[in-house]
Amino acid sequence: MKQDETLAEYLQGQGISRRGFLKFCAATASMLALSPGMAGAIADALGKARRPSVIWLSFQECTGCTESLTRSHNPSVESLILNAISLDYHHTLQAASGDAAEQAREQAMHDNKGEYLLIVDGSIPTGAGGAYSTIAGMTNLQMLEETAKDAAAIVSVGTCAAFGGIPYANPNPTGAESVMNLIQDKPIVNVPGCPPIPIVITGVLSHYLTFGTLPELDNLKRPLSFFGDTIHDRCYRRPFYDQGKFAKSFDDEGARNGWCLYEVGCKGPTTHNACATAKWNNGVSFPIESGHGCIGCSEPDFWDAGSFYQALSSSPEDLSRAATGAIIAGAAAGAGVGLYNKYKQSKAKEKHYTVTTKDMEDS
Amino acid sequence: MSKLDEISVSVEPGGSPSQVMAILNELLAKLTALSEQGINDSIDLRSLPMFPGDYEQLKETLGYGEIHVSIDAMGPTEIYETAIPGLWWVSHFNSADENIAEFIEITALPAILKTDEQDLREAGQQLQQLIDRSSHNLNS
Amino acid sequence: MSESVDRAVNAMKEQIDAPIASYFSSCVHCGICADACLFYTETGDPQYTPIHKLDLMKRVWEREYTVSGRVRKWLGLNKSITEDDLSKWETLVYDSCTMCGRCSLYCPVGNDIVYMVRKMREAMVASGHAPEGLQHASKRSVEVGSPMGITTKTLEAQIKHAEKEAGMEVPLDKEGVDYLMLLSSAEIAQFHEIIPAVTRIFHEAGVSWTLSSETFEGTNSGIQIGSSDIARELVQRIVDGAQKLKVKYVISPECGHAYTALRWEGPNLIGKPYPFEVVHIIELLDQLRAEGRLKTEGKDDTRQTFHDPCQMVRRGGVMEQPRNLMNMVATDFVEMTDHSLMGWCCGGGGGVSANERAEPLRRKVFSKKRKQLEEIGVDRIVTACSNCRNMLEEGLEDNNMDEIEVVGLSEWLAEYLVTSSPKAAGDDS
Amino acid sequence: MTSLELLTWARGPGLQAALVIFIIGMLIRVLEILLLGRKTDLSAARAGKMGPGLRTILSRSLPVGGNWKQHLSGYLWHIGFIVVLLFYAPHIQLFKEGFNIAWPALPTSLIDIITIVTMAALVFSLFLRFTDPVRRMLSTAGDYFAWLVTFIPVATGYMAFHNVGPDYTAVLALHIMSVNLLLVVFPFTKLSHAVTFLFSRWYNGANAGRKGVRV
Repeated sequence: MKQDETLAEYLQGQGISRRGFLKFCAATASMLALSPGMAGAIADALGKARRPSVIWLSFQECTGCTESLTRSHNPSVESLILNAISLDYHHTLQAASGDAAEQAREQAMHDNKGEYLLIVDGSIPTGAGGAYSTIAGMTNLQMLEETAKDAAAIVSVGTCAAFGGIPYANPNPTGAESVMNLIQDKPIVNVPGCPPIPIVITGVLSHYLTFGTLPELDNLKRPLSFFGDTIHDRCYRRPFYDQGKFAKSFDDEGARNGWCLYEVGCKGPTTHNACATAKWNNGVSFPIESGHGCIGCSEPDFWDAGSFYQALSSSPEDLSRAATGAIIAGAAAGAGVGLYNKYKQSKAKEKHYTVTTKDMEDS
Repeated sequence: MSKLDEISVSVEPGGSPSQVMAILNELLAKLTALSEQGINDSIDLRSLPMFPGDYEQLKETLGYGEIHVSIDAMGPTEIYETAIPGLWWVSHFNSADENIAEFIEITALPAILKTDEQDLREAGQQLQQLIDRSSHNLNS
Repeated sequence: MSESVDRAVNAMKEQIDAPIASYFSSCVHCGICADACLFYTETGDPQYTPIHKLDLMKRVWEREYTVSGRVRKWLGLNKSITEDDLSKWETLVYDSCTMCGRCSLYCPVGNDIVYMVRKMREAMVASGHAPEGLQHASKRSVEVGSPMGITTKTLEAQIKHAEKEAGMEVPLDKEGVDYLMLLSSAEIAQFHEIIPAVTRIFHEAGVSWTLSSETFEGTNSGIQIGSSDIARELVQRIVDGAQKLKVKYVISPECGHAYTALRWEGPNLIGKPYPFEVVHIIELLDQLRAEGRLKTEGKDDTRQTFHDPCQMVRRGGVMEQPRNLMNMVATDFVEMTDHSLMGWCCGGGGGVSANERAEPLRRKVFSKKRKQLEEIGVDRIVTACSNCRNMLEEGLEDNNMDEIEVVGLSEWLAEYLVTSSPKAAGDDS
Repeated sequence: MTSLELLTWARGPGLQAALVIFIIGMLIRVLEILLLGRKTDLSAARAGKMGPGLRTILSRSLPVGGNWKQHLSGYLWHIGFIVVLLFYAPHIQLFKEGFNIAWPALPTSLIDIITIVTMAALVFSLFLRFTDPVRRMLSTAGDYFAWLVTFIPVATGYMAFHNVGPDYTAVLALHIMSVNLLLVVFPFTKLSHAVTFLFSRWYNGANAGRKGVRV
């Protein structure tokens, strides 16, 4: 695909008909959670859209995000979107290696100064001068800063890039940081999830391609169209929660009846993501539908938010032990305070003022 | 996907909660808007939190009408008019037969079925080329 | 801090014990106690809410005996009580509380509010904030032997009168008898019919008893003014008198607070159990009835009710006995709507009747009793406390209801006493 | 701090700390009362203390006097608060996982209604505090504070359940934080009556009982 082609031209070049294009736009609207009526507007916009240069940097990560994205079969909408961009640098996917790879990155930065899109997956280690992770002799932080400088916008893909994720989890040995904690002067979109839903990644790219802007974001810089609702809000098991029907364990009658998984630790109520509607594995199901509670992977600090199997209303701390300690401490403190009170009372009795008739007025 | 499809999952109707009634009522409202004000509309079936079984029940309830169309563009698309005129069930698949989008369109005719104006403008040219080629072949 | 405030605070610190701390800790300011108090119900003035009368003591408790209060004190949120506070609360604690104990029944968290008022008065009297009337009464009690200034001479005159009336000797200063009978000064001064009445009853029942020329006063001004020091001295006199006469029982007269003072507070004041038992005259009469030793004949047909003296009934536990006795002599005995445990005070208990300053308020709140009586419409009120009796007579007169007769229960029983021997038989000793 | 971080803190270290303060505070409150002691009553008792004392602990749960409006609001919110606290499934889950004790829950729809009744009764009790002359005179800043720290957990719990507000996580965090606040201030305010009323009723009942009076 040539750099100055529009997306429509590219698709036509691929032998895709007008009907195919309309169908693509309808699917894109569905993916973006836009009203189906928007398909026409998308078609118009894509007719004019230029393909952007994209640089993808991977730092402290597991490649799960890339895996998630490339799981989609060809030619899915997602892959079409990926083809529509010019992916100029991506460790895992690019053919070039070594100096050639780094040159490709520098070339893309130079050619598309101020216009390229930067995608980051993985968190950035800042401890020990960044020595925990280096690429081509550069620390991750240096590479991020250098590449971000002339980027049009940054998309943090995955919970690690968006919020620090697992590397950031207590005790965070590498001093891992999220992109948005390090880069303040660029528009940033967070696409959290461990991994993120593939169509959410491509949805953001489509939006950028279609409208040339970043989608509307929430206070954690997540696209509202995907992260506006909680899993709980959109969960098909929600009515069971409302009725108070809960699975108590993973093998009880409630679990077999498909009741709400709140009590076995589902984090759906506090997790903003599109799993319940977008689903996984090409729409087969999502964790709750498969009988496991949401673990809240797309939220900041999900790894430190207590056990995945503990109800949201309960405490991750050992309350019994704390209570036992408090009883001992309280008994000692109470005895001290109480005995002091008794001492004060006996002192007052020693100071007793004896009332006699001398205190009484004569009639 | 085809392998997953082969796993028979029985969905027991009745007793469990359902979104079908809510969807039917929404369709009714949109049908009224179409007949009275001529507003075309659609429902994105993938954006609805449906219970297992809802999808099948909805499909069964709406039934099948007279028209069934197959489109082959960037993978198959299946469209049929339900037993209710004006309600079209539209399923888009990619070339690997994976469902990529599914709508119920409330319209007299789904837009994708109509010939595109741009294509129409190019159609005469295409036919002319066809004629030229044919006559060339006949002449030679 | 002035010396009097200092004394008040120290007295409160002495008095605050586990129950009081628990009561203050439990109070949620619900105000339900207001509805139990006739000073509130009859005036509608919120300052008479019982628990409010203890506000100063609560502040001292918080400052001195709670962690939270010490923090509040340190933050300047709990200020020390002042002389002005004491003056203001003096009227609340003395003039608008008869210590009837009704509020202690209403409190949802179970606070015994009157228990606290009694202790609060210790601080008031120690700091010189007791009403004049009660000071005079206390002084006379200690120095003369009776709050009304009654002397042995007066008693002897009344005994003579009684002997004539009863037609028999009234035992005086008899050693080794079973019972020492005490009297209230109001009985000696006004309601002296009690002396021939009990003389006759005891004679018929074969009770061995005596009056004492030294120890005749049953009332205890120390309890009313709220000074344990004064009260102790007065209780000690009775104990000494009883021991001197070697009696087995001391009879508390028809008086409310005398019973509380002698029966329930006395041993705690002198710091040891008595070598004798204390019975209320009504308690004893009912016991004689139960044993068949008290016999009456004939009954009165007028409509009559029994007014419960708070200290004898609610605070003293002599509740069924007067009812048993009433039924011996009345055919038309009716109860007031709130009676027994729930009875309403005459308005003059807890030293209020001895406190001239409180008189207008006291007369005002008699309206509660008036309404109760109007509701049942009686010809006669029987009671067992000479102070109640005085208050009832005064209140009925104020309200032009003096056609209702007020009598003491013992006298009323004596009217119907079965007499086995002619009146002249005065040689039973 | 994100709302999830706040929630994690509130239900974790926050709740733990609040619980510790609550327990230590209540033990101090109880012992600072009980260790003041009381003199042995030397007067001859007419009856035992145990029976009447225990009886009063129970019997004072029924109204004796006062006005029906106050009793109505008082009973409704106290019962409602306790039922919602102890019989809402997620709450039981907290006890189960925190202390390994559990019991059956009430249906959520019923809890929902009880919560509304509880809030209405609490608002009415505040209204009485404002309008009734006795309660207005008695009320201190501490009373209004105690009302507030009691009302907020109920209100935020209701909001969290019904997804009122922009962010469920934030509302839930607020709910748990308000419970933590309630626990922390509990021993140091009049809220401690929830435990000390047992002593008060006992003392009153036992004291009257030994005189032969059932109060």
